[in-house]
Amino acid sequence: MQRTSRTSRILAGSFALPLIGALLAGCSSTGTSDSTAQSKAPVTGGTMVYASGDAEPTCLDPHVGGNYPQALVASQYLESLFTKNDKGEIIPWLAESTEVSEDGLTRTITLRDGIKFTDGTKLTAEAIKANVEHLKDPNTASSTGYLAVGKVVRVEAKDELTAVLKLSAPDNALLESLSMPWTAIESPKALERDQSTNCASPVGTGPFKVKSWEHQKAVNLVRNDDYVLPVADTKRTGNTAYLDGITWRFIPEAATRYAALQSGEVDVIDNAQPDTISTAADSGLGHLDAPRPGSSNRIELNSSKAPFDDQRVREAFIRAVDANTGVSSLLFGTAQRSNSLLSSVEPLAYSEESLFTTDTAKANTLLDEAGWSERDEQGFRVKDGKRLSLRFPVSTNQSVPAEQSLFEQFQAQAKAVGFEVKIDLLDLSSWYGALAEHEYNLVSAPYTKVGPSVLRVLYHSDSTVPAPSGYFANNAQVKNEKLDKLLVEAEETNDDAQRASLYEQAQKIVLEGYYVLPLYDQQNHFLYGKNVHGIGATTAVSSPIYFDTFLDQ
Amino acid sequence: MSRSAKIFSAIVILLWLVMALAPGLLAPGDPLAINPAQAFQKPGLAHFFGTDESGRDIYTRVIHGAGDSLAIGLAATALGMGLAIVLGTVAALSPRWLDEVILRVLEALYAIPSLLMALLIIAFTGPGVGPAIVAVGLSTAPGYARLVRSQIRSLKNSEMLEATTVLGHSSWLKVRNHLIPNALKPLMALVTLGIGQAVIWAAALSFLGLGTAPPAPEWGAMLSAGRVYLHLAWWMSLFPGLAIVAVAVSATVIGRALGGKVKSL
Amino acid sequence: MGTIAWAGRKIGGALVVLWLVATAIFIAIRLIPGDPAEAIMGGPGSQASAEALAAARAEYALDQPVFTQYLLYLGKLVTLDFGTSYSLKEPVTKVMGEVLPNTLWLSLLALALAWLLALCFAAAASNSGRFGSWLGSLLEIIAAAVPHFWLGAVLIMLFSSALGWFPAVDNGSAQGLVLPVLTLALPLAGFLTQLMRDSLSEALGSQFALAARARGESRLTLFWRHGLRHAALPALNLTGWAFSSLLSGAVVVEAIFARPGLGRSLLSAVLARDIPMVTGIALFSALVYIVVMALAEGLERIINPAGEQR
Amino acid sequence: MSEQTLITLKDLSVSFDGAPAVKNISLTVSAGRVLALVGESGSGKSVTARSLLGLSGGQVSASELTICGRDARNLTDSDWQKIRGNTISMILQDALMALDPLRPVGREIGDGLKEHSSLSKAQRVQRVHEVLASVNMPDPELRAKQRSTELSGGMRQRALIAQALAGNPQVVIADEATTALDSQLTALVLAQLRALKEQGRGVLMISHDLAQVAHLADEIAVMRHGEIVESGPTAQVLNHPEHEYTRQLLQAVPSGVPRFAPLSIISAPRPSAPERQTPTGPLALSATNLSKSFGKHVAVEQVSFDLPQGKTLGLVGESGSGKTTTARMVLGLQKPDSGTVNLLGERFAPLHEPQRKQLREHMGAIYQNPLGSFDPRYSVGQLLTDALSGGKSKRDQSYSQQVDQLLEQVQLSSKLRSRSPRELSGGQRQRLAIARALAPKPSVLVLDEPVSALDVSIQATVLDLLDQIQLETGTSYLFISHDLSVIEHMSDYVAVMHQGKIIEQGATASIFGSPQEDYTRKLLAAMPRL
Repeated sequence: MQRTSRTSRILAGSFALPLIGALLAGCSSTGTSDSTAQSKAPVTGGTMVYASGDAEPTCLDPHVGGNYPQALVASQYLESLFTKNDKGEIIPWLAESTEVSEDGLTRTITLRDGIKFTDGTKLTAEAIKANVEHLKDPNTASSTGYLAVGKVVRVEAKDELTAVLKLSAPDNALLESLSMPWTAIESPKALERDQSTNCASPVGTGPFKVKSWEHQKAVNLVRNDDYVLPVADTKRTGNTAYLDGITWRFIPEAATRYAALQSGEVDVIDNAQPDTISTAADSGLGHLDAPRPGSSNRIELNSSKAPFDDQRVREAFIRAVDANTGVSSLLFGTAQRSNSLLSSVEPLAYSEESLFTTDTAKANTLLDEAGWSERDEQGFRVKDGKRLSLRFPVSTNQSVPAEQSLFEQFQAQAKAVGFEVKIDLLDLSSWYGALAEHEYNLVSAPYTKVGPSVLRVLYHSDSTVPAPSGYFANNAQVKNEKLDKLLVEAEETNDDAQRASLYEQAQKIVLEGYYVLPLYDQQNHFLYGKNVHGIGATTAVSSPIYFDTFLDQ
Repeated sequence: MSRSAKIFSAIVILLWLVMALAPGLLAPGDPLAINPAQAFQKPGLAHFFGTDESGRDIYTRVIHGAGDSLAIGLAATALGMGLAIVLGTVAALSPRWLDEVILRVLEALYAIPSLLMALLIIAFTGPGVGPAIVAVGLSTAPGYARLVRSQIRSLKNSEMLEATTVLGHSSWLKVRNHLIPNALKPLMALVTLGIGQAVIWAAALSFLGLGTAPPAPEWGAMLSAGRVYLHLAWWMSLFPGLAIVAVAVSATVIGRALGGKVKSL
Repeated sequence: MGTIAWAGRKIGGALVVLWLVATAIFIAIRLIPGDPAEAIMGGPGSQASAEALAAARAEYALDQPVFTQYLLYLGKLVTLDFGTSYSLKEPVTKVMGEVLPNTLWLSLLALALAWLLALCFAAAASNSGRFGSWLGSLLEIIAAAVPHFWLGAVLIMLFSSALGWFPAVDNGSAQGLVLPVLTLALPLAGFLTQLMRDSLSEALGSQFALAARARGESRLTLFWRHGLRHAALPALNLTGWAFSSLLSGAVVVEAIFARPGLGRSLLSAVLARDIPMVTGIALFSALVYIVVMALAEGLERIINPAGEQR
Repeated sequence: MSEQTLITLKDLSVSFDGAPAVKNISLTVSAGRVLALVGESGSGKSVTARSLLGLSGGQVSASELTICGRDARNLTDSDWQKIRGNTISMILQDALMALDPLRPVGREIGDGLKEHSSLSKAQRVQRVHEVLASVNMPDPELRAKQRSTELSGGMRQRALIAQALAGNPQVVIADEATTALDSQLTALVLAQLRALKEQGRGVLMISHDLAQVAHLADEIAVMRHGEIVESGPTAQVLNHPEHEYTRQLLQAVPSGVPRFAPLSIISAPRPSAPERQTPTGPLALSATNLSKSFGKHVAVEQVSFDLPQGKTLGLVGESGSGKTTTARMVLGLQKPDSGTVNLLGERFAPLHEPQRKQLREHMGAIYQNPLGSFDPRYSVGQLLTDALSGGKSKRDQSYSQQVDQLLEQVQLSSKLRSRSPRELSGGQRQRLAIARALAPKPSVLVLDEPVSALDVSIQATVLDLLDQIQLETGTSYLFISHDLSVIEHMSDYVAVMHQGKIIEQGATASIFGSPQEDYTRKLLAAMPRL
């Protein structure tokens, strides 16, 4: 695990231009490698069919709302100011260079020259201003992007290619924030259109552009023939993508999606089921494993209400369940057990295995100590006539079946020490509703953000204050002044070593308080057919880019 | 009802009753007991129907699921039938304008596809067994109600009832002795047919993730869990599916033996 | 009853039913917990500001008294304006127009196939021996008892993954329709066969069938000339129900086979609390049901103008 | 008239799943002659007829079956199809059932032609019109386009005959073609059959009623239990019956048989007829100016009649003449538009049901189809207990003795108590209906076509029973029927209904002896007699 990377001042000249494939593939870690990609000469042409298991986005502009399915598709036609290299370092992309003032309140970004949006508009500082304003406009209803640029007060266009961002407080996570598709840069001219038009056909600078969107059927992407690769690739003959286009489909049934891949009807699928991944190689299918950055996949324990307002009860629950066996059997070895708040791709992730080992004896002792010493006829613990009962709303949109099965196993294991766990499978709206009403003791909510600053979003006490819609990100309801201070300081410091240390202290507080049961990285598995080559490049949030991809003709 | 149909019905009803009331007789295990290390075992002597993703024994779960699935089917049919008897009887015995109003209401209920109705109900109650029962019950009610109405209307004007009028029997005795029992008789056949359909509908809702909460061994929910592993563990979806089909088939056979016609569903 | 009077009554009745459905949906939707304004702004997970929510309320007239909303709602429906989808931000009629042909095709093909299968099965059953007819009735009962969601999965496993004969998902080709249509049609065919066989055996055992045979008609012509009409009547009677059950089935089938359509729109609209979309689809389904019922009744009037016997 | 033999049948036996239905029957059908096959239901007449078309559906064996010179014993189904409709055709009993209600009658008639001839469509239509014209169908071109349900009873019967004649067959089988028809329709069908005979066709006529075949048949074969018990020329069979059963059948025909003379031999000895005098006291039943309309249709108009105590008033008329509506008004089941009904001198209708509750027990009813008036869930004993207890109980054992008495009164075995009425024969069912109606000891019985659905031989026993009950109890009968011979035998007074009105009424002898109205005379002329 790396903990030493630097992210602050980067200049375009400060690193050699790596091959684009290698550069971007950096985020993609293990998994099956694409062995044929090197041996085959790229061929231009063909339309790739992509099948997503996610719900169809209601808007193709990731500024609006801002979830991972939007990022997956938008990565093909939108680009960000920054991205990550294979070492996990933030590097400029649409930006050429950037610097920050001494007080950390002024961020200057210089843009590359000669880059055009697909509607012909030139990429200028005004565009950056328009994009930040679009994100901050309440009518856009941006969620993820809005938080990411939360400290940017305004943007000034110093000259055509120089944008100056004025911040309310120092923010050393800003470049990470600006590397995400949710803050990707769109054509200012296109942003002036009304929202529904922009949702249907956002205009960016990416290797593809949106040709049409047939609701429920497909988003049709075609090659951007005027694409300018911001970072040159010596290995490539052309500057444009090999594929003529991508048909981006939505096939929510996992079995159907896999069957379609097997029969060659589609070329790439996402949200691949662990069991199919484990046998993919035997079927000649390629596999891309790209764990998402930001937080790990974890269960949060609501510490604001009984029984989890008692740390002993929280620890008892965590000790009662056995995540290791479940993770290995349900995920078929496609993911490793995590003992960290952060994704394994985050260099600053802090991990502590001993906190999460299963120990039912200890769990029983802790519960007895906490006063839950009696049991009712069904074997559940009781205190003051109240059953030790936990509500666990599970979002069917966000938790894949294997995860739901894992939760069922926890339910059974927790029962053995006297917890009653009530799992409610809910659609997204009801799930958010249950959270907003605080009708939960346990919850698993994914959150993707580049960099450790995600910790502030998830565990700062400010995040317990609900937005007008009732949404709050701090589901564990951690309210710790010391932690708040650490998280703010970590985000404002200029010193990387100090930053790392502050984040480690912060993570320790959360982990040792048993607010969270980490499970594994946020899974992001793709399977692709034999005929597909050149898959591996990803954005900073691990969403694949099919710029280098080509098909057998 | 032929002799063989009688025997068949008796055996099937007995079997379902045992499964529903004393599942432990056929499957002594705990349907909720997990064993992650024994996940995805093929059907065999140790596990007749194999195991699921958490190592639970599918045979045990299918047997223990009978109670829930049948209870849902029964409750939904009872609800639909209760509503239908009230609406149908009122419509049949009312003056023409009220009959027309009730008919329109029934038609409106009929005009909304059942699953849409279920989704609407679930949208404001949230998923669960109760809403699923209400949804299935409500969407089957109009069909039953029409039958009750036409049944009572034809009985009301039948020679049978006229004959008792001529014999001087009071209105109340006519209703009690002849109208109600004779109107209910074909409904009984229909109820058995309906239970089979209600089990399927409830399973469909569970399949869409809107019915019974996991890990209860409800067949629809088991099927829903199994379809993810269709390529790895076919047995996870095969056996619950067969159980649903078996209930619906035996309900149909018994219903038909009792003289029920699909027509009226 | 004259045809014009009949049509007038039908249309009047249809309008009443549509109004009832619209009202029921309006009430149902007011009962759904949660703020519709949030749904408009992208669901409770969004970061919509208080002002944005207020603006959304004003835009969709959610700040008006309930009765005013109801009148506005009915007024819009009269002009066939179902409003703008909360989640897709497009007119509901436009979205429905895009996906509608898919569902209609799917349902119509399934209906046609179910009819065809039912006719064939009923014909075969009427001409087979005791064992054959026993087997036939078992098959039809099983077919009617198979849930769509299970059948779809089994068909994909069999014909797509294992045999590779037909695509599992919609790829725009006619082959892509085979499995979903089959999934929808088989259970319905089971139902229709049961229905048709009952009335077919009644018709073929009747006096007029004996008379026809005595005139020298063969079993086959007897079936075509007489049996078919009598078998078709109860099944026609049920066509409205069949179509509406196909729409229900489409929700599941479209999800399994990844086909765009009303069913899938409906499921996602309900999940997203997209009220205009739900209303639009519900009313449209009701309209389709009513139209199909009227068509079936019209056809019945052609086959059986006297309306006797049934 | 040639005497060419068209069908020769020798030693025909038909069995169903091993159970014999027809045993060793031999008969001959000749051109220009009518052979009548007479017997009660279940005697095997229809099975025999259908065997001649290869449609019996059972296992057939015969030492000879020659149809127009062709050995038909081992024909294939397609061979049979060439014979059916072409050489030999059949007229079935009920025109409403025997014509497909969903198809225009013209098509039904033309179907046979389609099978057998190479006629063009236009020629077939032409032929259909010709056939319809030949059976005196008015406006054949219009009628050909209508469905049987749109035709009147007479037109329907004509269409039915026409469909059998389209292929110009040499042999026509009429299977109970006149049963349950009113006298005018019966006459119409008989006339048509006579025309066929005169055209030189062979006719095989099947009936349970000797009176109906008497004037048409050249020969008669009497069937019982699957065997022919007697056969010969009509005159010989009618005048010198040799077999006991033939005599029984002859006796069962009520026409011309005096009042209270037994029709059946098996009837129990009855008390000697008491002096039947003009009764005193109030009229049993009296209807005054009853009228009833349904929409524009006037069903009953200004109907008045009186029924003295202990007597029978016969109400006779064709179907649709308003008899049943009148009966329903009398029974208080239908409220008259105007007019009144008095029972035993007291107002009975129009009244609200509770107001006439006290009078109800004095009025009973018997229907044509008794099964429809029984609750299908009740056994014989329960039905009677229910009636005796006024609907309060169907199981009360204290009525047991009375139940037995009622059963004895209608000559039913008390062993039948636990049976379902569905398991009874037609005659037994009607006896049960009578027993039930007698339970409250009514003064008046309204009998609406009580024997129309019964074979003549069964009819005879039921009529005898009714006679006997009247003699024993003095119950008055309002006897409704379309059958003049039954009315003549049963009634003291007769009222003739036509188009909703009573056109003529009076003592039976005077109405039947010297009818005043043309319509009555027409009815009497059409009445089949031996």
